[in-house]
Amino acid sequence: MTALEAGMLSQTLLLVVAIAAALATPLSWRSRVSGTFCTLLAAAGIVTGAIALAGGTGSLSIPTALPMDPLALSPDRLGGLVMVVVSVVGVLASLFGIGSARVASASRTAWLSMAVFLFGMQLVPAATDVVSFLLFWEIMTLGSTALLLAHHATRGTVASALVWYSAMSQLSFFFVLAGFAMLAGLAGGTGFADLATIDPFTWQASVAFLLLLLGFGGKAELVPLHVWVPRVLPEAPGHVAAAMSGAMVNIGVYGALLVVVRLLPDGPAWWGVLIMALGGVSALYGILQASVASNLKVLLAYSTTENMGLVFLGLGASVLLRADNATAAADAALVAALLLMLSHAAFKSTLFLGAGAVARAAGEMNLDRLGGLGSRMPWTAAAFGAAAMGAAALPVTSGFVAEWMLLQALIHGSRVDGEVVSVAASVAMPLAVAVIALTAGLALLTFVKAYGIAFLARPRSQEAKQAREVPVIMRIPLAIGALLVIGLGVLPGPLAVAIGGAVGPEFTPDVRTIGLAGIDARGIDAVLDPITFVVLAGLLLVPVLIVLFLSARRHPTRTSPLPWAGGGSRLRPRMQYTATSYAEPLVRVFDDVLRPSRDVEVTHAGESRYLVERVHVEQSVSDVVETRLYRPVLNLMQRAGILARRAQNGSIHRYLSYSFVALLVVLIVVSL
Amino acid sequence: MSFALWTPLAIPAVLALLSLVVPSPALRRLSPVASSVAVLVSGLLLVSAVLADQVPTLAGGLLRADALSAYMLTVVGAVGLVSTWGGLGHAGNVPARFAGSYDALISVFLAAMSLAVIADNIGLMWAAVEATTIATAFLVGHHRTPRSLEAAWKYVILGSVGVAIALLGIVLIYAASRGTGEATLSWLVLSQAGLPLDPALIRAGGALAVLGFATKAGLAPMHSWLPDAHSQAPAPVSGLMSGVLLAVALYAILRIQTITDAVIGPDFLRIMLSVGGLLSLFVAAALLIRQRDFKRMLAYSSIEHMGMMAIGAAIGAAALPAVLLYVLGHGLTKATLFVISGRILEVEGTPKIDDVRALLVRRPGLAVLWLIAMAALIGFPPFSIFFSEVGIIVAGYATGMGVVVGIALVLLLVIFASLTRLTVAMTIGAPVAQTSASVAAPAAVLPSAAAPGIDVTGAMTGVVPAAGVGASVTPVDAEPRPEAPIVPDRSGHGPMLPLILALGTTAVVAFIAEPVGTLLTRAAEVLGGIQ
Amino acid sequence: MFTTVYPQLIGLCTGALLLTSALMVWRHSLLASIRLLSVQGFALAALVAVIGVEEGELEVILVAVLVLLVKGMALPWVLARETHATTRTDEAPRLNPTAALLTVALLTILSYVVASRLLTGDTSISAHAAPIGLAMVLIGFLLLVTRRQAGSQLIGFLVLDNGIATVAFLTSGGVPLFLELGISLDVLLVVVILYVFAGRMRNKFGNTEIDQLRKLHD
Amino acid sequence: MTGAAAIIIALVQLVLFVFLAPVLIGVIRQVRARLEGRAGSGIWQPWRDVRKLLAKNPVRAAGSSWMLAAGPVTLLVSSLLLCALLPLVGTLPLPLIPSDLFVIVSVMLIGVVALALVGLDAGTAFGGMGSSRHMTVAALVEPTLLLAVYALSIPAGTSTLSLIVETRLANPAVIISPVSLLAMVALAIAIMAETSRLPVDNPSTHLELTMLHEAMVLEASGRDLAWLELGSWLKLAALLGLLSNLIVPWGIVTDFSVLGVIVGVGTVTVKVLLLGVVLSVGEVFLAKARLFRVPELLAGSFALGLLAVTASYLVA
Repeated sequence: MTALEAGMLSQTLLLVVAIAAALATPLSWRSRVSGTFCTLLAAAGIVTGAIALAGGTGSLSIPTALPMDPLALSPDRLGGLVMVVVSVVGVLASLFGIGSARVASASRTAWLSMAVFLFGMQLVPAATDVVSFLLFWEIMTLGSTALLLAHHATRGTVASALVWYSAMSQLSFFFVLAGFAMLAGLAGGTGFADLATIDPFTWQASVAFLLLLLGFGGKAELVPLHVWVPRVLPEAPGHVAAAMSGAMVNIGVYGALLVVVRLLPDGPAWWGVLIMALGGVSALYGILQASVASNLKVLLAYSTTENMGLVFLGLGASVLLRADNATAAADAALVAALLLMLSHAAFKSTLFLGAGAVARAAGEMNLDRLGGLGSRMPWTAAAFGAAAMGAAALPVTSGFVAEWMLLQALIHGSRVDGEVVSVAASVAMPLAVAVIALTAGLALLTFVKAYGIAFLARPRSQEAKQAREVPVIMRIPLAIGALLVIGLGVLPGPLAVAIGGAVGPEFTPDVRTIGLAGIDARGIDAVLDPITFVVLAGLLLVPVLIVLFLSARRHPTRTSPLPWAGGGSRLRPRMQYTATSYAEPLVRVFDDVLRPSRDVEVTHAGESRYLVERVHVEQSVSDVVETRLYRPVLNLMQRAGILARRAQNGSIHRYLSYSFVALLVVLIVVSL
Repeated sequence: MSFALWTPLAIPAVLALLSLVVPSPALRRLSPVASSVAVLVSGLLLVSAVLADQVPTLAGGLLRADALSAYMLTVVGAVGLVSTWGGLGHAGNVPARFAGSYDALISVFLAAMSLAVIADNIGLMWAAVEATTIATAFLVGHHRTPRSLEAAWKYVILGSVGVAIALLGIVLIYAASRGTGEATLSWLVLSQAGLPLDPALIRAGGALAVLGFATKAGLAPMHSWLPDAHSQAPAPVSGLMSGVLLAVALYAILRIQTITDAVIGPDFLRIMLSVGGLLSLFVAAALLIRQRDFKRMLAYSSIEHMGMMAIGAAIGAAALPAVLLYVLGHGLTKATLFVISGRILEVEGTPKIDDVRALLVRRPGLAVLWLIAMAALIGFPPFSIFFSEVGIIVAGYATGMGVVVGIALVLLLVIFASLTRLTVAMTIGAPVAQTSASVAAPAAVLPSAAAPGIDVTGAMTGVVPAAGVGASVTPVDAEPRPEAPIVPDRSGHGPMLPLILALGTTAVVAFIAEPVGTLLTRAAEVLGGIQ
Repeated sequence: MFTTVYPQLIGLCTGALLLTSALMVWRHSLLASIRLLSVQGFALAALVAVIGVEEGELEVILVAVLVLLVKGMALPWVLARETHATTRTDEAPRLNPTAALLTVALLTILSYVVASRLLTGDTSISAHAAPIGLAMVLIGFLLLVTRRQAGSQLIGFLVLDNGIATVAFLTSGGVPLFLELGISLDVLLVVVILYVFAGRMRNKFGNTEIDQLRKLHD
Repeated sequence: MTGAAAIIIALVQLVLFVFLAPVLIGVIRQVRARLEGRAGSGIWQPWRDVRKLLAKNPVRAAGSSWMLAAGPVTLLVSSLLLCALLPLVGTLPLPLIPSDLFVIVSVMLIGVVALALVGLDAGTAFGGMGSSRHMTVAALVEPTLLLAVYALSIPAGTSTLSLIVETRLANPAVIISPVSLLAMVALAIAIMAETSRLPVDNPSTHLELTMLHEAMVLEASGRDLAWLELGSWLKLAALLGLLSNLIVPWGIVTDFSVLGVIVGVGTVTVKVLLLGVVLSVGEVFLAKARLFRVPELLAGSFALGLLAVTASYLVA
């Protein structure tokens, strides 16, 4: 038995143990015991993935009663990489869960399904054939669906979230199933090795590609299949949301990678354009919705759509450039997409864990009622801040490195040796840069808002005022997450090299480390060593600090009980800007896209038309995709459902006529 | 091993007679379970014989157990065991006067289904299928309410008319077999390739027989009896009907398909079964969207699954093992669900989804299993329906039936979403404060329902509105107790072991390559599947 | 000698079968329909007997006796008892007689078309008469679809069944005896069950109108 | 060798701009005062302000956090980084730290974020308002900025600013190409918005309807305010320096020599101050745009940038 096989077996065993632990332990101990086993399960995933990433081999076959091609688990390097990523998030989420899961979210079901969820996610990248891929994919879906049950008894919105989530998951699953089944039909076998022999330039391959893209895009929360995200993630406990938004989306990305890297690596250029369009629209739409969201979890959820959109943008650029023979840029774009995925996993799970900590401490996810948590929960604030910087792609975070790499690939991609590679590329690349830039700008606003409103200023509610820092066991994953965000941002070199190795042999990016651990993308002539910026900034800080200390010694800071506020009246906390008001200018700018509904109600004082007693303003931004695309379909279905009842109206004569007509039709057909 | 061919017929028959004659409640109640065990054990014995490359025959070849028959017999036994054992609590509420006949009829029903799958003669099989109609007619009408009477009437009329059409088809096949010199109805003879059968007659006969058996299999547009009968029959009977009766009819279709395919090629029945399958999916989808009754919901889900199996049959050889595995998985899951639905109906006193809320909080004992079984039903792994569906769809694309399978997937999605919505509506959420009459009514019925041997079954289905009105004036409601803490009811309201066993079996069966895989392969080979 | 009369006899019997079926569609009175059903049973038995004599098989003649007893006597008797017991309610079918008879004609034509395609290889006399059986099946079905009384539906079912039996005897000289026994038993049991249900219906509702069975729907 | 030279040039840039930035502001204000018929406070007044602020006790509200202290420092450091990295006096790149377009923009954004957080931290209505408007503008400016420089980078084939400037020096025809002109206009508008100048923001108003920058620094006092002001001035000076070097690249140091550095210092000082005068004169004739008209302006410049980029592909 090889190490890889042992790793996968140990995951299976740990799943069984974790399930047993979840079922057997009493409530008072459950979170600690089950959380530990879930952590171990995820840790086993890290080890297994690392072995695979390092080139370990081994295969585990799953017995099946149906006579089909053998189901085998054997992660390649790319699979290993993804396995490591989801497992790291799994470890963070499980650790956090040990501390945070109480009452409902510590139920048997919750911990049991957490283990199932992690297990499914960790083994999807190990699948080497269609059926086992779908098997673990659905195990993952089942686990995550059951996790949503946690607060069903206290929150009325869980039910609709569950329905949306299951339906959309199943939609994704059916897309993937149909796509893979088509490919398997073409290839004459269900093994990925068989599928890789297909010629991508047939219409069947293109249809299958479209189906797979939609399926995986749905899991990666891309527009227009993202509608479940803002409903579901707010209902999930923090650690579950972290696992879903930080890890599960990566499985969607992995699926897309599997298609464009492993199975159909040399697809037509329009595939790339399509992926880029899907990604670009998702990125813009996601960040726009995130920027106007007031619920912290909804904000983070939409931001996931944005980040995944960027990942797909990179992926699409890679496909397009490869089709145009701009290989070096294509490789770099792929590396960038993977870097983005990794960095997103790090910062988004930290952000969701931070949101979970806030929810626990303040019992509130509405930014309009938070505030001043920075001084009350310094650890959480620091970790959340670091992760928010990552999400806003500011320097010395992983997010920055990834976006830098993507932009470099894009601007170097449209030309090879000074020649324009293709019209498609020369239009798509600038547009992509514009999309990324706009996205980055809005992301900046979004996360300034998220951090600034929640952690700075004065508390806007009593709950926020009474918030206390979370226990140590919850701070540990937060700290690890934040360190990952910063660490990957400062020392990204080895990771980029590992990614470069993982996408081979189809893609062969020439990425090396430079300096301490910087990135040197030879193919596109781009160099970044973030550590030097840290050093430089440190050097520049020295004189400033010297002046500061000199000044501070002579002129110490005074503290006033209230802000000056332009010399106005005594400001109460609720006079502060809220998240809603913070986003107001932006809502006005993007009025046509967001289509907010405003309701202004003026109560006049007495008879006067000019004296106003109070003004009530209500503004809500709904998801345009949902209201314009899904609602009509759902309404139509509801109406069809009511109409269909007439077919089954209880009259036996009608039923007999059905049979009679069927009999006549059959008689006529057989005599034709 | 041939004795195992008569045990599934004789033991239930004897038990049926005993339960009618001997006035012992214990024997009476346990007799269906014993019958199921007899069928199951016989099935397993036959399976072991088949795996040892034997083909037991009896009565001059009239009864014959090849791999397919042995497998189907096992499924009948297993699903029967789950339904009858799980339904033990339910049977306790049967009016004493009819109790004997109820249990006897279940035994007869099991024997008839056993006969249908082990008969090596189309005519005998037809008679056995018709016998199931006769046996279940009174079972459907068992509650003796106007509604159950209505369901029974529709069931008998539609069912026997359908089966009569099948008979017409069989007659034509018999006529066609005169070309072989000796007219015969033996499966074994007729499925041989290269027989000089009249293609026109075989075509018409096959089509009519399939159409007829499609009635019993619940395929649209012949499905109309199914929701009514399933929703009105006592839960164990519904479980048996949905779990195996439909499958037995499908078995007949598969056998006939083998005969016709050998003569006129697969295309004709492929189109017919595809149309039937898609129509079934469509009907199920359309009527599940706004379904209001949870037993009818299960019934339409049966139509859906039969539709998928029909599509699998249409795809042919490549999908047959998946279809056969589907039969087992669906049978066990659906029997479990019907048994639980019977218990929910019993304790909640209403079949309306709108009136059954927050089960997971109020009655976790029932809701947890219900949710797991629903997950199995809508095709989540590790339950075997997942593998069957994937197998059918992959085989469909490989056979060039991508369009059919694609449409099926769209309809399956609608069905999935509807089933999820309805299940969630029943189980998830916080219970309404105990001030509304709808919640109080079942509470008022509950004590008497729990007491064994008292006739409340009729009252439950027929007089629920009255009970609701009555409850609304009881002191419970007069006293506003909005903050009364809800004590979760963790009781399973009946034997839990059979349900757990059934779900456990469906969860693991797909992963057992030996002997299940071999058996499925052999059974598919019987139908001209994998060579 | 018999061989010359044989085609005429077959024609006579099948003609009687078709005629009775058509008359049943025409007549609304339940009692009349039962009498016609009885006549049809006799005609069917005669048909079987003719075929039995022609083929010289005792088994088939036994079947003829069985048919006579069950379809010609027992079932009509049961039905008649049922009908006498109730107040006489004449049928108000869902299709007016003219349209119904027109439909019967169309169905008969359809049967001829279908049968002509099916029995291409068979030129025997009996095969020529086979469309009658098919037409009876369809007419029986039509009765089921259009009649509102429980009793009338039962009759429709029996006509359908007679049609199948006719097809069976005309195309292949009937099915094996033990099967015929089984099939007859099954049909008998179905009729008995329906009879019992009709009784229950009358207990619950006071009549046997099928239209009131519309409580179960979506 | 080049490394040492680059470090020296970076140091020179830093020292020069720390002194130059307040003077630039002084010049701008003085020119404006004169044009408006006022006497003005002289070009050294900003320097005096900074010194005064450093010698005062900062006052912070009780609820405010460390951000009020750290934010201004961060802004200052980010502006200093800009001064060190941009090709102002010379185009020699620091080893391992190319003055990459994306890096520069990101460094600038750190300052933007720090300022916005300072505005929020005070917990006042004004601070939040300024922060919100500031970030909205920043979000819309960033794409323009990136696209404009991207357009400029295409002829050079690299996103490194120093190389872009060198290309323009070597091949002046590029400067007046239509693509370049489009890009320069877009860049200019973006820089005006980024540095809170008219017509996006009025640096000399405290009227609540129009304030952006001033609203955020309202709660800052003492050295906090000094850092904020100095940081903002530095950013303006550095960006004007970049703009001027892109328009008129001559005089910039490409090969290290002492004389070259002195010439470079001289030319860049002149160029920045001249541009400051132009800016100031322009501002006299401009009115502040209504806040909700600002996005239109930025959208326009974004369109120009995009046009420039696509044109450079399709024309070239």
